[in-house]
Parts: sequence; C-alpha cells; structure tokens
Amino acid sequence: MATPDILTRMPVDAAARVIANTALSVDYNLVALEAPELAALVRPGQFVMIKPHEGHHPLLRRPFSVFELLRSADGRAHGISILSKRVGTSTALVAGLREGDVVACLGPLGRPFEPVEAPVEAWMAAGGVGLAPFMTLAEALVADGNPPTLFYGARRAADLHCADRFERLGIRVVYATEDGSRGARGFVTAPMAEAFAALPGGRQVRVYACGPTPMMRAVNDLTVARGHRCDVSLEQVMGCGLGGCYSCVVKALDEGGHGHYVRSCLAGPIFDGRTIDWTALGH
Amino acid sequence: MATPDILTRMPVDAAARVIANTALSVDYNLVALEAPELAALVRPGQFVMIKPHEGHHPLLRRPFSVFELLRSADGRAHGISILSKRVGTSTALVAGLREGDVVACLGPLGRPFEPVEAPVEAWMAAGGVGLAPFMTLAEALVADGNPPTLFYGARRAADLHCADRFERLGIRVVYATEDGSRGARGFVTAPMAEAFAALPGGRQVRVYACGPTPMMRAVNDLTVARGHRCDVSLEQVMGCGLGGCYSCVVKALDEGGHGHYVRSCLAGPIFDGRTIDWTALGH
Amino acid sequence: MDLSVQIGRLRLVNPFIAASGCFGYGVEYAGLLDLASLGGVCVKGLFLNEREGHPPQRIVETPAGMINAIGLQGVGVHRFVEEYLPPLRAAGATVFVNVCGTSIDEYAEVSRILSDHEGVAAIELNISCPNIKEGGIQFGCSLAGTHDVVSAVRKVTTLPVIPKLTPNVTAPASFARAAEEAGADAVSLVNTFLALAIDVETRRPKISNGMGGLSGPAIRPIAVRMTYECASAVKIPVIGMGGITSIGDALEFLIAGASAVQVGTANFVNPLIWNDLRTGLADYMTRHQLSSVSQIVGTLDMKR
Amino acid sequence: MDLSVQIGRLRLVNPFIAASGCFGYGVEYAGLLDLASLGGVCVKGLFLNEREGHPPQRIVETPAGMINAIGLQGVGVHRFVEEYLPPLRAAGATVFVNVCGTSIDEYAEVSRILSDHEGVAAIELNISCPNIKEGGIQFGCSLAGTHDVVSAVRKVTTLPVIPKLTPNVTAPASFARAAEEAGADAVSLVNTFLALAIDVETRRPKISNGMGGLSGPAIRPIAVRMTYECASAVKIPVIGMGGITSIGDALEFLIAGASAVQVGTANFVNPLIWNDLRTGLADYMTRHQLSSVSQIVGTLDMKR
Ligand SMILES: Cc1cc2nc3c(=O)[nH]c(=O)nc-3n(C[C@H](O)[C@H](O)[C@H](O)COP(=O)(O)OP(=O)(O)OC[C@H]3O[C@@H](n4cnc5c(N)ncnc54)[C@H](O)[C@@H]3O)c2cc1C
Ligand SMILES: Cc1cc2nc3c(=O)[nH]c(=O)nc-3n(C[C@H](O)[C@H](O)[C@H](O)COP(=O)(O)OP(=O)(O)OC[C@H]3O[C@@H](n4cnc5c(N)ncnc54)[C@H](O)[C@@H]3O)c2cc1C
Ligand SMILES: Cc1cc2nc3c(=O)[nH]c(=O)nc-3n(C[C@H](O)[C@H](O)[C@H](O)COP(=O)(O)O)c2cc1C
Ligand SMILES: Cc1cc2nc3c(=O)[nH]c(=O)nc-3n(C[C@H](O)[C@H](O)[C@H](O)COP(=O)(O)O)c2cc1C
Ligand code: FES
Ligand code: FES
Repeated sequence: MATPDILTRMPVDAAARVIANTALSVDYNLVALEAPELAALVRPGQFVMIKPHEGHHPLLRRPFSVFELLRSADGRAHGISILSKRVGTSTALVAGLREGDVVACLGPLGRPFEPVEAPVEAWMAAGGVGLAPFMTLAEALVADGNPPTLFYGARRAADLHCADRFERLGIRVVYATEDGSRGARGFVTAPMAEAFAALPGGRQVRVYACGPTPMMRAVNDLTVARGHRCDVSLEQVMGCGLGGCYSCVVKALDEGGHGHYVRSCLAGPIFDGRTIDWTALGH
Repeated sequence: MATPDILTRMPVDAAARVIANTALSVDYNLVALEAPELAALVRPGQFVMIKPHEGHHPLLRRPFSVFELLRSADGRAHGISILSKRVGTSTALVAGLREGDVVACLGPLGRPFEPVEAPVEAWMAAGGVGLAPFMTLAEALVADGNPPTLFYGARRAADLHCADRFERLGIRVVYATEDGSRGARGFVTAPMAEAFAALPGGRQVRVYACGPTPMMRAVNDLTVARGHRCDVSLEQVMGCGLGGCYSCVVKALDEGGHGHYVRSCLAGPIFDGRTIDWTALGH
Repeated sequence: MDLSVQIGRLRLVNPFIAASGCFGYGVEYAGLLDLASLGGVCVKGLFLNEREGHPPQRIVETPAGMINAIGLQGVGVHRFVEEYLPPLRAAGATVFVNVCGTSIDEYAEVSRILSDHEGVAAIELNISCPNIKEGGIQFGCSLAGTHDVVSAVRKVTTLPVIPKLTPNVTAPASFARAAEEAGADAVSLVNTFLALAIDVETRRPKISNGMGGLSGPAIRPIAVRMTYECASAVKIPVIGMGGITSIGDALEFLIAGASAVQVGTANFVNPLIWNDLRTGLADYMTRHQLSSVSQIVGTLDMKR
Repeated sequence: MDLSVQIGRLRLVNPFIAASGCFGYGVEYAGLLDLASLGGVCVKGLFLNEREGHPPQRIVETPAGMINAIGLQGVGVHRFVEEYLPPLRAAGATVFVNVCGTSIDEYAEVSRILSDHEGVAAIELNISCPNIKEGGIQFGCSLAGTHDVVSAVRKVTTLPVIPKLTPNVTAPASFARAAEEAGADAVSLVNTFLALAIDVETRRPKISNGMGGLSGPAIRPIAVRMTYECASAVKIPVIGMGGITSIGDALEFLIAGASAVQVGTANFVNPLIWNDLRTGLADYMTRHQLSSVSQIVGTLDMKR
C-alpha cells in the first residue's frame, strides 16, 4: 500500500535565485541556485522540477538531479546546484540563465538513494550527465565513513566534468572514455569488471548507476551476475514529478516476476535494478 | 486600383543585432538595432514588424515606428532605433533585450509621411509614445529647409522623452502635460489652438499627429475646423504588416462619404484625417 | 470573501477543482497543499478493476499544450475506496470520482460501489476519454450512448452525477442536453482533443499509443467556446475546463457560463496554482464589487 | 533536388502552398519573395461581390495561436480576375482561388467565372469558414451540403476542385469521403476551430464578431490527426494544414498522408518561411535518401 509513503513527501516550491551559472563546456552548465528551505530537505539522489522561464514555451517543468548542496560557512545548506546538459528547449534555457534570474524549483522529489554501510563497498557508475545524482550520495557515504569509488564514463575526456569535486572528497575516480582519451577505452563496465575480478572473496558491493539506459542496464547485468545489487536512477519523461500525471511509469516486477507500471517520480527514480523490466523501458 | 502601389514595396527581413538598449524610464526603452539594408530604405513615419524572441509566446510580431536612423560617420544609415513603451508581453521582451541579442525586424513598411514644402508650415502633434514616427519626418523637413514645430504631450513631465533630440535639430518643442508639470496644463490641443490663433492670415499648415486615438481625433477636428489638413498615424492591431491578414483595417471614407475597410499597414498607417470614419475606430 | 459556489445541491468552498488525471488520487498532493482548500479534488479515472494503462512514452509536449495517452492506469474502485478514500476524507477533500467503464453496466456498478461509501461528493462520468479502445468516448460521441450511461447511473445513485463531455464532436451542446434529459445534475467539459504528434525521423507517433489527448492552454479558446454553447443550452450547471493557467483564464470560463472550473495541465506546471486562483478571484470580486461568484457566472455580453 | 508533388493532374514545384486569408491576394508579397517559388498561392476567400467583413478588432492572440474573425472581406471575383489575376500570372504564381458562397449557386457562379480566365490553377471551396453567418460552414458541417456544393461546382468547371474541410465536426473523414464521392479532385484541411476569447474586465468577447477561428501552432496536433484520418479514408490527395511553422511541422502532415501542405499563420510571423521549408525538405530528403516527396507521403507507421 503506497499511500502512507506518499503522504510523507513535503516538497517546497521555491522561487530560486540564480547565484551563478558556469558553462563547463559547449553543452554542460553548472547552475547554482539559492533555495534554503528546499536545500534543507534534500536527501541523496533526489531531484527537483525546474521551470527556467515564463510562459508556455515549453509548457512543462523539467527534472534535474540535485548535484551539490551549497553550504554556508556554518555548514548549513542554503542552496543547490544542478548539472545540466543541453539537449533541447528547457536545457537551452537553463544554459542561458544569468545571475539574478529566478527559476521555479520544486523539490526535493523522489525516492532517495540508500547509502550502504561498511563493510559493504559502494561503487558509483556514472555515464555523462548521469554524474549528477552522485555528489549528494558521495557526501552521505563519506560522512558515514564509507567513501565510495566512482566509475565515470563519457564519450571523450572533454565530456568529463566536475570529477575533481569528487576527488576533493577523497573519492577514487576511475575513468573510461569511448575514444580512450582518458582512462580505459570503452564503457565503464570494463574497469568495473576488472574491479569485480579484483574484489576480495566474500566482500559485498552495492553499485549505484546513472546514465544512458543501455549503460545502466549493462552495469546492472554485470553487477547482478557477480551476485551484487545495483540501484539505478532512471530518467523517464516526467510531466509533474509529484505523482499527478502517471506519465513517468516504468515496468517494475513484483515478487512473482509480473510487471506493473509504477510512477518513477514516486517509486523511483531510484530502483533496485533487479526489479525493473528492462525490455519494457522506453528508450 | 491598389495593385501597382502594392507591388512597389520591397521590405527586408533583417536579423537585427541590438547595439544598445537604454531604459529611459520604468516603461520607456530606446533600442538601437544594426540593420543597414533595412535602414537604407526607410522613409519618414514608416514602421517595422519586430519579434524580439524565439518561440510562440507571443506568437506574432509587433509593429514599431522607426524612431531614429542611426548613421555612420559618412552619413550612411546603418541601423535604426525604436522607442518602445511597455504595455504587454512583447514590449516587455523589448525592454529586456540586451546588447548582442538578435531580433527579427521586417521593414520598412507602410505608407510614409509626405513632408510638406515651405511656405506650408509643418506641425507635429505627439502624444506619449506617439513621438516615435516624428524623428524621421523632422529630419526630412529640416533637410528640405522647412523645420517643423513639435507639440508634445504626455501625462506628466517624467513621461516626456527624447525631446532634446528634436531640439538639437533646431526644432521648436511646445510641451503640454495633463498635470501641468511641464508646459501647458492639459492636452496638446490647447497650445495648438493658441498657435492657430496666432497664425498669420493666409498661412497654410499641415499637421501630423500620432498618439492615443482620442488625441488624434481631437487634433484632427481642431485642424480641419481651422481649414487645414491633418495626417494621422493610426495604431491598429496588426497581424502581419504586409497586407496578408486583413486584421488592421480602418474605415476610410470614399469621395461619396461611404466607408470601406482598408488595410492600415498598406493604405496607412498614415491617413489624411478627413478620410477616416473616426466613430468606427476600434479603441 | 465568500468564494463558494453551488453545483446542484453540492456546495464547494470555491470554484476551483483539480481535474481528473492531473492530480493523481489527491493524496499525492497532501504534503504540498491543504486539500480542503480546493473546491474539489477529482481523482483519476477508475474502472471496476485495476488497469495497467499504455506503455511509455505516455506524454509529449506540443505548442502551449501536451498530448497524453496514459490509458487510464488505475487501481480500480475497490482499492480506491479502501486505500485512498480514507486519507482523502481525513484531509477534508471534496472528492469527485471520475468513473470509467467499458460497458454501461460497469459505469453503474462502479457508481453504485462509490455510493456505498462515505466521502464521495460527486460522480463524474468519463464518457470522453480518447485514449482507450473500448468504452469511454464511444458513449460520449453518441447522443443515445450519453443518455443511456447517464440514465443507468442515475438509477443506482443519489450522488450528483456529472457526465464529462468530449470536445471531439460537432455540437457539444446537444450532448449537454442529452445528459440533462437523462437526469444529470451538471455536465463538465472539455476532456482532451484527439491529437497526433509524429517523430519525423522515425516516422512513428511520438507517444506509444499513437494518438492521444491534447490539453493545456492551446485548447482554451475552443473550450471556452464550447462551455459558452453548453451553458446556453442547458439549465443544469456546467463545469468548464481546458487550458486554465491563471485567474484570468478561469474567469473566462465563469463569464462564459461555467459555475465552477477544473484545472488539469497547469497543475503540473504550478502545483500551488490554487492559492493564486483564490487570491485572484477575491481580488477580481473586490475590484468589480461583487459579493458572490454567481454574479460572474454567465455574464458574457455577446452583443456587438 | 526535385521537390515537386502531384495533386491530381496538377503539378506543384514543391508541396508548400500559402493558405487562404493569410497571404492577401498574393501580390502583396511579390516585393518580398518570388511567388513562383511557392508550390501555390491560395488567395483570400472570394464571393461573387465585394464584401466589407467584420469591424475591428479582428484578431487576438491566444497561447501559441490566434483567433480571427475577418469576416471574409474581399474584392469579389470580378475585381479579382481583373486586377489581381494578371499580376499573379505575370509573377508565375500557381494560383489557388478560395471560393465562398452564401448559396450553392454562388459557389458555382464564382467557380464558373474563374474557369473562364487563364491563370487559375485550382479552386478551393471554402465550406468551412466559421466566421460568417450565412453560407460557408453550414455546408461544411453537413454531409449532404458538402456533397451538393462539390457536385454543383464540379458541373461548371474542369479545374481541380478542392473542398476545404472544417475541423469542427466529429469525423472529418466522413466529409472527405462525401467530397470524394461528389467528384472532388482533392480535399484540404483544416480550416480554423471555432473559438472564443473573453476580455474579463469588460466581460465582452475580445474580437468584435464574438467568436472567431483559432489557427496557429496550438491546433497542429489536432490537425495532424485529422489529416491522418482523412488520408486514410479517401483515395484522392489530401492537402494538410494547421499550425505549420517549420519543416518538421510540415513533414508531420506529409508523413500523416498529406500530398501537400498549406501555411497560414506562420507566414505572418516569418514571411520568408518558404525558403526555410524548401531548404529543410531538400535536407531531409538527402538525409533519408529519398528522391521524391511522394516517398514521404503517408508513411506513418502506427503499429506499436
Ligand atoms: C529524475 C531525473 C533527473 C534528471 N537529472 C538531470 C540532470 O541532473 N541534468 C540533466 O542535464 N538532465 C537531467 N535529466 C534529464 C532532463 O530532465 C532532460 O534532459 C530534460 O528534460 C530535457 O529537456 P529539454 O527541454 O531540454 O529537451 P526537450 O526539448 O524536451 O527534448 C529534447 C530531446 O531530449 C529527449 N528527452 C527529453 N526528456 C528526456 C528524458 N527525461 N530522458 C531522455 N530523453 C529525453 C526528447 O525526447 C528529445 O528528443 C533528469 C531526468 C530525470 C527524469
Ligand atoms: C504602425 C504602428 C506603429 C507603432 N509604433 C510604436 C512605437 O514606435 N513604439 C511603441 O511603443 N509602440 C508602437 N506601436 C504600438 C505597439 O505595436 C503595441 O504597443 C504593441 O503591439 C503591444 O504589444 P505587447 O505584446 O507589448 O502588448 P500585448 O500583450 O499584445 O497587449 C497589451 C495591451 O495592449 C493592447 N494593445 C496591443 N496592441 C495594441 C495596439 N496596436 N494598439 C493599441 N493597443 C494595443 C492590448 O489590447 C492589450 O490590452 C505601434 C503600433 C502600430 C500599429
Ligand atoms: C495526463 C492527463 C491525464 C488525464 N486523465 C484523465 C482521466 O483519467 N479522466 C478524465 O476524465 N480526464 C482526464 N484527463 C483530462 C483532464 O481532466 C482535462 O479534461 C483536460 O486535460 C483539459 O484540461 P486542462 O487543459 O486544464 O488539462 C487527463 C488529462 C491529462 C493531461
Ligand atoms: C487571418 C486569417 C484569415 C483567414 N481567411 C481564410 C479565408 O479567407 N478562407 C479560408 O478558407 N481560410 C481562411 N483562413 C484559414 C487558413 O487558411 C487556415 O486554414 C488556418 O489558418 C489553419 O492554418 P494555419 O494554422 O497555418 O494558419 C484564415 C486564417 C487566418 C488566420
Ligand atoms: S511525473 Fe507525473 S506521475 Fe510521475
Ligand atoms: S497587418 Fe496584416 S493586413 Fe495589415
């Protein structure tokens, strides 16, 4: 029964002021937003629904993971940053945001990552902008004394962003690029397979994955085949982010292996990869 | 037969770069646009159709009079400025334009003012942003050796803009404000009536008027009653500015006094005030 | 300021109702806003049994609108009354239930079950969903079908019965009349417009079901027209909707003759829109010196 | 690249036609662009005699659309053939004439007069204008009316006859079939959607005529759906329109089954859109390795 769970969510609709918008490359932007009430509520891997403009073009908000929590000197979170990759209309508007602009920002939303506790190892597998939900998870794991390893893949070295921020947290980053321009040539699954091979016997790992669907599926398959669990952060098209529209469904398998559409904005975006009907996933 | 006249219009659709956008007050902006081909074609009192944004919100372009012709050191016109008063969506977007932005700018459009020749005197009657079409007319009259008088009215002194630019051309400016904060208290018709009274017998005047419809009507009535002609620049809602949509019609009277709807973007926006059915005018 | 309105014998605290399918089962929003502050909460369409709905992609944006083909995924009436109705009641919501069926019997059966439970304020009959093959719009596109569904439900319940009309017909007003004759307490309109968006690279529809229903600001001028036509044709109250995003939009429907309005798509964009609507309505009534919302309803002056 | 398309026995240099009422009499645009570079120029609706049209305000913007009630102001067929047809011919335009009538006889008479003059490529029968009281849509909303107007015009002309269908009906495809049976060479759709926008401060319609016709991007998803339905229902070519603003939009109609498209409202925003459409189509055909536009028409894959 999903009801009680639903009732505990109390997101905030913030009129968030843009503190800074940094172009990391031709298509990646890091946008810092002032939103103290919202920031105070964020848990690892949650997302916000953003409308960076007035008017009906485009009509709907867009989901973005909370990338960083911006903290004041006293450690209090007063804002968030989002890592945005330009793919269409709204992400282009996000790229064009200027300091002082105000964006509608609703959140935090979605089921958060569960940080595993030592001695279970935590590995994060990020593909491209799929890096976004991992900073909040990394911080939680580090705070718990269980620093994760980040496997970070992209097309080429120039598409790898913000890894230094993870390294500064004391996290080991393992790179993979399709063209071999940094780290292993190919997908993150290659260095992950090596890491699994090198894993001391009996050691458990929880993998967290976010990136293009085929990448997440490959990471999940690899992980499950090695007898571990992989939590994935799925990216469905979302109309509302609040459970209102039923647009964002993924087919989740019940104990009997039977598929049911569940709303990824409520039941996800984080799912245990074994519970997903991967063949039914849209794209 | 309107056809041959129509065929002579050859406007340009310029991707005009914003050179500068100066806020003159909370609702008035002066926007300088780089558009050499277009600027080269402008005749007094003509307008352009502008779309200051991408997308469908709002959908249509908006008409703006060409205010100034911007000239290089060699005297060649390389751009235009527009004087925009914020009243709604597009004018708000115009107010928000920044240097380097590019706006779609189609023109020049419409029937121009005919500058009268000395010894006929030229008087320009402007109400508020109705000042806009008069700079190009003033320049033409000055160039012809027949400098006009400008009667310039607004609600209050703070709403009078750019008059210095006319004074710099050597033009006498007579002010009227509703609250009496500059020049005569009341409407421009008051100082105009005085000027008519002081006019040497037999001296002919051509009045040019642009402003709110009731103001133009009053100026036309006054002028015609004194036996002179008043050309008005009407502001109808315009869908295209090119004669395509038939949205911009005004009821013009034929010689028999019979009214016919004519497109103000082609037959106007400048009309001999005596040929207009004023009671049929929308607002 | 008293913003209440009357829909038949039902009194709503204000004229702003969350539209079906755009507000989940209402409970999803209880953490964000006070459900009792809405004129009503119309829950997602319910059949007798659970329903999976269509595979994703289920929505796509269009200019000032969106197309959806959710396919009426839902928990069915039984789970609804057990799991969702109690928290809705606890939250003080005025609950409209959007009832679906693949047969007249199913509409009647679902309505009967709802009538047996405390906490349902009204039944909205969804005879207008363009997104399912069987049932729904097949009744809503036929005058006889509309009449028959309404009569059948009328017989099994004393709750207010509000058939929801489709805009995909030549004359919605004739359907409003058919509903009135069959004993409806009110009608609501519009449901979505049947629409198609194509991915030109793959030459396939952008959403998995092929066609879907268009909603949002894009359709508002048509919906206002239809609301005016229906309100002019029947004596029962009309609930208007289609593209409302602001108090100005809502007022268009009220002035056109709607006694209340529903807000669907705009709730996705601005889930706190309800506060703006209430404040905006109070402000409008103050400026126009009106003491009751009924003084706005149907006051459109169509004379030239 | 060969962009030409065939509408019955009429060959167009490309599938892009200026829509009636959105391009004046064509001559207005001759200073801005080469009229011969358009697939066709469909001139403003013509009755037998001159017509004043409605008083302003005649248009109003709506989200991603506009409502118009011009009221078919026009010079009448006689002045058209004398004053406007010669310069159109001189400019090399492929002229579609949008024919209006308040009676079947008037449709036939206007069509007959046009047939007597060189330079008319096709007759588009406007049986779908929502903005006039008499004639027009009264024929377009009745299957018999549609059939009768088309048959009557068919008898008096050998020019291609293309009835223009209204979207304000339950099933446009049945009207396409009625037109086909009556001898039409093609059908075009959609005309505008009957719509209403209200000034909430004055509680009067925003345009003087009260209601008007909605056009522009807002309606596109509905128009694409109707184009698909009609193209699936008849063998004669279909000309699609409604909210086209880019080559992507135009391709949706072609893929849905239109053999050519018309562009109306977007021409107001971007009068040089024709260049973009031609370039965009050539580019698409290159990328998809197509040698003829007909390889695009009706290729929508509706299977899940
Ligand atoms: C929970 C969640 C978290 C996300 N976090 C981030 C983030 O931190 N940073 C980031 O850059 N992006 C993130 N995304 C993806 C982001 O929401 C989309 O890129 C964005 O919605 C695209 O909007 P647009 O208007 O720019 O593109 P549109 O103009 O809407 O579409 C452009 C193209 O992208 C495709 N597209 C649109 N939305 C999606 C989607 N959700 N998944 C796959 N393809 C899509 C469209 O089909 C189209 O082909 C997240 C998505 C989800 C669901
Ligand atoms: C030939 C011509 C030349 C013009 N020159 C200038 C100029 O130089 N500078 C300038 O600031 N403005 C000028 N205008 C007026 C200008 O076009 C309008 O103010 C503008 O279209 C408003 O657009 P908007 O999107 O800001 O307002 P909208 O959001 O479209 O409308 C806001 C309000 O203004 C009203 N409105 C809209 N258009 C008009 C109109 N044309 N006339 C009267 N009321 C209207 C609307 O009904 C509404 O109440 C000119 C108009 C014409 C026809
Ligand atoms: C995602 C979505 C789901 C919908 N589901 C239902 C539904 O279950 N039952 C129903 O009667 N209408 C449904 N509708 C239609 C809306 O209730 C409403 O009639 C329509 O969207 C027009 O209003 P709007 O423009 O404010 O959204 C749905 C609409 C949307 C956008
Ligand atoms: C201002 C205006 C005038 C129109 N006049 C006519 C007309 O005279 N005859 C006609 O058949 N359609 C007329 N139409 C309808 C268009 O031809 C077209 O069917 C409709 O606008 C949809 O296409 P669009 O969205 O590309 O504009 C008119 C449309 C507009 C916007
Ligand atoms: S995004 Fe609306 S239900 Fe999930
Ligand atoms: S503005 Fe379109 S005809 Fe004048």
